[in-house]
Amino acid sequence: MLSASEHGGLSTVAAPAHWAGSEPFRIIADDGSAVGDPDVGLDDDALRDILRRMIVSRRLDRECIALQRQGELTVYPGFEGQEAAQIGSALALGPEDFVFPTFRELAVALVRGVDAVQYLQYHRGTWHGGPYDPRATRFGPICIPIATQIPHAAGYALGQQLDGSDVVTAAYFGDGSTSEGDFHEAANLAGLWRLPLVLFCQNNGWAISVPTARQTAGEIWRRAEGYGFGGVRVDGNDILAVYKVTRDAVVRARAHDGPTLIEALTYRLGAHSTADDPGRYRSEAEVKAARAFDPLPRFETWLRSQGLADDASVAACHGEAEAFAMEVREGVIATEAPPAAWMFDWTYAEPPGGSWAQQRAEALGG
Amino acid sequence: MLSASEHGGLSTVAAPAHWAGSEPFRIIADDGSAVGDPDVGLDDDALRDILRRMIVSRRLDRECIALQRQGELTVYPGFEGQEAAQIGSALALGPEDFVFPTFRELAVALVRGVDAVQYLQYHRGTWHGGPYDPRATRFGPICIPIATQIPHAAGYALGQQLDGSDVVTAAYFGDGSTSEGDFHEAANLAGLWRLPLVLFCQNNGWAISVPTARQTAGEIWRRAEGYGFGGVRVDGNDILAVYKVTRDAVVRARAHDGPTLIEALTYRLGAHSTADDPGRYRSEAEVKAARAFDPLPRFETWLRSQGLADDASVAACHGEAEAFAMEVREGVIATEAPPAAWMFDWTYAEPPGGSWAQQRAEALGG
Amino acid sequence: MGESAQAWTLSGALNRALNDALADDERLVLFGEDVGRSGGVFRVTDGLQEAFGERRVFDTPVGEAAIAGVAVGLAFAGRPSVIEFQFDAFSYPALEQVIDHVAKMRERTRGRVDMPITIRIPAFGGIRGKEHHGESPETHYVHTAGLKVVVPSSPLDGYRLLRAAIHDPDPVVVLEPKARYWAKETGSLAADGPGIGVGRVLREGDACTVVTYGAMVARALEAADVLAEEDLRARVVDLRSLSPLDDDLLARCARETGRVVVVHEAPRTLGMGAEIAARVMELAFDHLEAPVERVTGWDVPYPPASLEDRYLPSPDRIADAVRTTVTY
Amino acid sequence: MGESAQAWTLSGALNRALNDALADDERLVLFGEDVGRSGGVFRVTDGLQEAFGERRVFDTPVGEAAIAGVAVGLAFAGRPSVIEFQFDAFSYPALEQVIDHVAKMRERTRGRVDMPITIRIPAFGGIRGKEHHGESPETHYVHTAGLKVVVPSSPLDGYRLLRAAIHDPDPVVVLEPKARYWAKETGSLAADGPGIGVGRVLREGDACTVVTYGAMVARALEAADVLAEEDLRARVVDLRSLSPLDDDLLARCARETGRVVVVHEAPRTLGMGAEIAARVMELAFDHLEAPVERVTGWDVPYPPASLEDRYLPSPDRIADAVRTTVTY
Ligand SMILES: Cc1ncc(C[n+]2csc(CCOP(=O)(O)OP(=O)(O)O)c2C)c(N)n1
Ligand SMILES: Cc1ncc(C[n+]2csc(CCOP(=O)(O)OP(=O)(O)O)c2C)c(N)n1
Ligand SMILES: [Mg+2]
Ligand SMILES: [Mg+2]
Repeated sequence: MLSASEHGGLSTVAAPAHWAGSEPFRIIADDGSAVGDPDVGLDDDALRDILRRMIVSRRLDRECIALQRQGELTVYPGFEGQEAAQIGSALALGPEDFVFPTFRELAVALVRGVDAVQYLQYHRGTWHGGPYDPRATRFGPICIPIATQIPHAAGYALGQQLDGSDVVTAAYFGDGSTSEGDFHEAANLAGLWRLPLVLFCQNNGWAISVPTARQTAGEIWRRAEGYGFGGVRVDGNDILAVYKVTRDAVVRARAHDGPTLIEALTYRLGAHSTADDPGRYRSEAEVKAARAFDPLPRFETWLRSQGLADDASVAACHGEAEAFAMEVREGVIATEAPPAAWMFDWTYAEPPGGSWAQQRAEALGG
Repeated sequence: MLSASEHGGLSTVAAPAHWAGSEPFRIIADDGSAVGDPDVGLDDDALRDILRRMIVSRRLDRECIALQRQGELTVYPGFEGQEAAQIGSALALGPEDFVFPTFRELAVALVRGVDAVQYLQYHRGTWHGGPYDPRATRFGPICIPIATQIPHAAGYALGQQLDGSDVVTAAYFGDGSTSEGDFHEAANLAGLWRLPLVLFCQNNGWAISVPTARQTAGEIWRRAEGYGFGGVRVDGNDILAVYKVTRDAVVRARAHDGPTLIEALTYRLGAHSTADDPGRYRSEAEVKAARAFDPLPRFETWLRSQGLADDASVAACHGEAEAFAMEVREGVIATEAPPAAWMFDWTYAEPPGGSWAQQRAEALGG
Repeated sequence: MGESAQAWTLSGALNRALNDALADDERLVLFGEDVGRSGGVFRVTDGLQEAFGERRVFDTPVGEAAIAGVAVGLAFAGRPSVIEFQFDAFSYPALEQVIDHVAKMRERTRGRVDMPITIRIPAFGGIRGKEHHGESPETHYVHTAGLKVVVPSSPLDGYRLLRAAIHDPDPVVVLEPKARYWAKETGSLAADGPGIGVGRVLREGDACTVVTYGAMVARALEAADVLAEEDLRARVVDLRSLSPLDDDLLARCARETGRVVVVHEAPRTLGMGAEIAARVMELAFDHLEAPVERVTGWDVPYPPASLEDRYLPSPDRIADAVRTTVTY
Repeated sequence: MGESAQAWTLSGALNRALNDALADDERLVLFGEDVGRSGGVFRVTDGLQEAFGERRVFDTPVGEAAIAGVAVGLAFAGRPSVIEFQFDAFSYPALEQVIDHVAKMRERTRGRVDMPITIRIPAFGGIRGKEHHGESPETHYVHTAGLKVVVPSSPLDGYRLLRAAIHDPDPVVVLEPKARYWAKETGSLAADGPGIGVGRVLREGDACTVVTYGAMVARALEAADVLAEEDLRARVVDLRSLSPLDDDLLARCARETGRVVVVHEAPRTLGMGAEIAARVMELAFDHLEAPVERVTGWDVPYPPASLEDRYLPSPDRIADAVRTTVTY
């Protein structure tokens, strides 16, 4: 395991275990000082906006956990600690680009303009993984079966290639997901067909209770070479670095130069989901140590050092976050169960008659 | 594509396309001259025996095709051209080591001491993939669903590890098999658990009609690094080289130093199976060119150059091959359909009564 | 198509259906293992890559989950597709993608994203195949809501059903009876006629209804011939569509003949015969003179080639079941 | 076990069954996703890694096909195993391994290689779960010859069935009703008693037999309570074993009550109700006074949490079906 100083930052605590090995690409160190070129093509407004998004996302994530505790949501999987990885990568995509997410990408969804209340219908249990319009938001349905969305992303990217479009597709997935066959089959296709695809892995150190060290003995970004394309490891808590490597990958994909596998090293600060008790499998000390690598203070410190944030601007972000969280809360609470007919209304575009129609009548009559 | 001379041999024709890229490990060049150290720990008798095995295997393979043409076997998948890869690797295993094969490893089966007539019951359609005793021969059942045997091999290797045994497990599979999810999941486990496992890929250039270039953009041996263990590329038509890299891998595995992925570059000279017409998808010229890299003449030439073979000894091998082929032919033809009761006799160790027992009675009464 | 009648094999008719569908809808793509350059193990995709190019008709690596998953992604991109799993059992690696996504994506997205995916699977036994090449996988698909499942039994109907499957906005699994690929039928190919969800009576009779599909249709007809000599007139129904089932036809036949025999290759337990027996009872209980008989494969793994004939329903077994039923 | 009676949850009883099996057979291993360190999403494997060490009880990476495949390899190496798929739908990625190998390896090797593999799957709905967390996967397993399938409905029987599954030399799929994990039952755990293939009558009655399993057993008993107030005495059968089915019990109950209602969560088409209807007809046609009624999940994807109650059979629906049946 790298010590904090080897790791390029100045934290006095050790970096998470799964960050060991190859040095990730990094622009802003843990203490908020620049160790690379922070000019990644974002102007001052854009940089300020990033902090705002990080703060707003985190606040909403915490609100969702509160909503779940209050019985307003069913199980909710938080993303605290992964804001830089999610927002940095999502900002690197163009408006026409298409995202295939897992179930933990609410911060990505917000960047894509997905309505948070609609998104949360899923966690409220009022609809399945696709309550928003995936085509309009260019953000695919929330996907639960691990890694199965990656072949979908490959297929969508293939569709773009066949259409001669320059739309880029991004698949999000976690460290655990890379162990599934579907990751492999899709990654192989990506290389073979040189698909305009960004494979974005958030290595947050955990697949529920299983640490990355018990998930694979390899480094995830290195898998790419075996498929004949490039991989890159990035400090996933350094939002500028994430933005930069993702944008490079998007540019490559858009230029028909093939896919990229990005391994973003981050850390899941919260539980796997509200149903999970991480106390069973990881220590408080580990989480506390990981807090030292929190992407939010890091970016805020740097932004302040550039004169792009001050107490007032940060307070404004928090104010907006608070208001947004309350607005979403109200919207969520106001969301009611759909009519029972919806169980049947979307199953088929051309619904059967006979026994099926009779079941529908039986179900709705009762 | 490498030209023949770049490729290290003296053939005047181009090597198969899928041999391009990284230089494989090689001991004997295409023309039979040594380009590496031929002392791989085999004494003269063993070296002579190798040629005998190659000749006998090839002769049997051709006999099987003839038997199929005559209606004595159902579909048969030949292995002509892959004798060095199969025999070289199989000879590197110890008697207690365990092989999980595909459906094309008859030459490996012969090395393991599997009775050829029993093996061919499968292709005669008189039993499923396990007509011989896999535990006694330490050669698993013939496996048809692509790549599914690789997790079995991982599980067997795990069993050895748990038992503290020093038995090594070998999984055989083809280039096409490496695209399946099962390959990936098993390879990842092999690395993670440092299993005593040899992953032996015969890259014969084809998965039925699909050439390796349309199977993956990567080099197969390179996949290993992504799983955290070593891979090696070997000239699969150079039997000494195959023996050497496999033996090294076996030694590593036995010493608890983890798995190895071996990519053996070879060429499927025949059809995918007797049901396949390769004329639809590859040219005669390509096959003719590949013949120049035939592993048999290569090894024979070298063996003669060492004074270990001459016309008489080679003729003796062919004589033995002929006799063996005839013996197997007779055995195959004498193999009859099993009793219908066998459909039911092995389904369950503790068979159900009720409807199931009644079905059995109905089936056998009829 | 308007072509004059000619002799078609099922393989040829399906090939023509794919050809015509590719010609009709330029966004349609077709892919799978060995479907491109080589034209498929059963020649069903023969010549299509040549005719429509490698961008419309292409080979994939070996990986069925990805084949299905890519079809889902293409549907998001507005492209209908025809995919092939090379043999019955080789559709199993894709079951997660098919059950979790192909079948459910439309529901998940409240109808915003259709899944116009046709899944072709050379299926069933009777060709003296190896293990995993003789399976009857229909139960897995028919039990999965969101999918439709059809099984052609003849060349002309094969053309019709495959065109209908491709045209359908819902995902349709087409199980092609391998044993009938080379059987011939003379006529003109036409896409119109009975669609998905509609069965057909192939032979009239009033003593009993034999309900079946795929390669067993020919055997049921053979059995009916034999029974006719005994003055036992069995009606033969070709289901064509396993999901949705033609409930009206089942109800009518059960009521009219009072006796039903179901024939399929799949193992008995939870094979189609179970569902048909249950429905027939629900639809026509008062008309039933005898329990629905099931003539099926046994509840064992599909046997090696040399025992195939002891496993598959034979015309004899079918005829016996009819005799049992009518004398009940 | 001989311990004095106490209150057990299903989760706790299953945990104890695993503990006792691991203690009894030192070659037995247990593995899957999150079963080790964390003790499982439903705590069923809680404390086992601590008790038996990381070599006997271990976490795997996320990859269900490999989990099943490794169990097959371990069986070759002479090691029985208990594997877990975390939720119903997450067993689908392993279907190829389970259907092609777990179920067929013994037949393939002519009985030389047993597959003593226990596949535990937290299954069925009713916990307001997300998509893919409420599926009833039994049809896929019951249709697959070579497997056995059991479903406990209560803690004490859960202990018994899981011990029997582990003890059985054949592969057994244990579908654990998630909705009943925390339901309590007081008694002593014992491995002896009715085994695999044997159902049980939980409540006597002569007006009708309600056949069910898993979490629906409690609902059927509730319905029977309501019906009793109307002087309608419904017999309730807990199948326990879906494969093999207890044909004798089905036959006896159908003959004695003349009326049968089957209840399950799975979609109707080709759910267990189909097979039970077909068998009941085969076994007791002359005794049936009414068609077998099926009270089931609908033929649609499992709905979101807020519609779950409109999907799952309720005591009301069950009672209604009984009334329909007895007044047929
Ligand atoms: C096919 C499948 N198997 C198992 C699960 C249960 N499961 C849910 S999340 C998860 C771990 C995922 O880990 P990772 O990919 O690292 O994503 P993270 O949760 O860390 O975001 C598992 C195993 C699932 N959803 N799908
Ligand atoms: C799961 C599965 N999908 C498809 C097939 C059909 N199939 C049989 S052999 C083969 C190609 C295998 O190629 P490779 O792994 O290179 O082995 P080779 O045939 O060259 O020995 C395919 C696709 C299969 N047997 N199993
Ligand atoms: Mg993770
Ligand atoms: Mg090959």
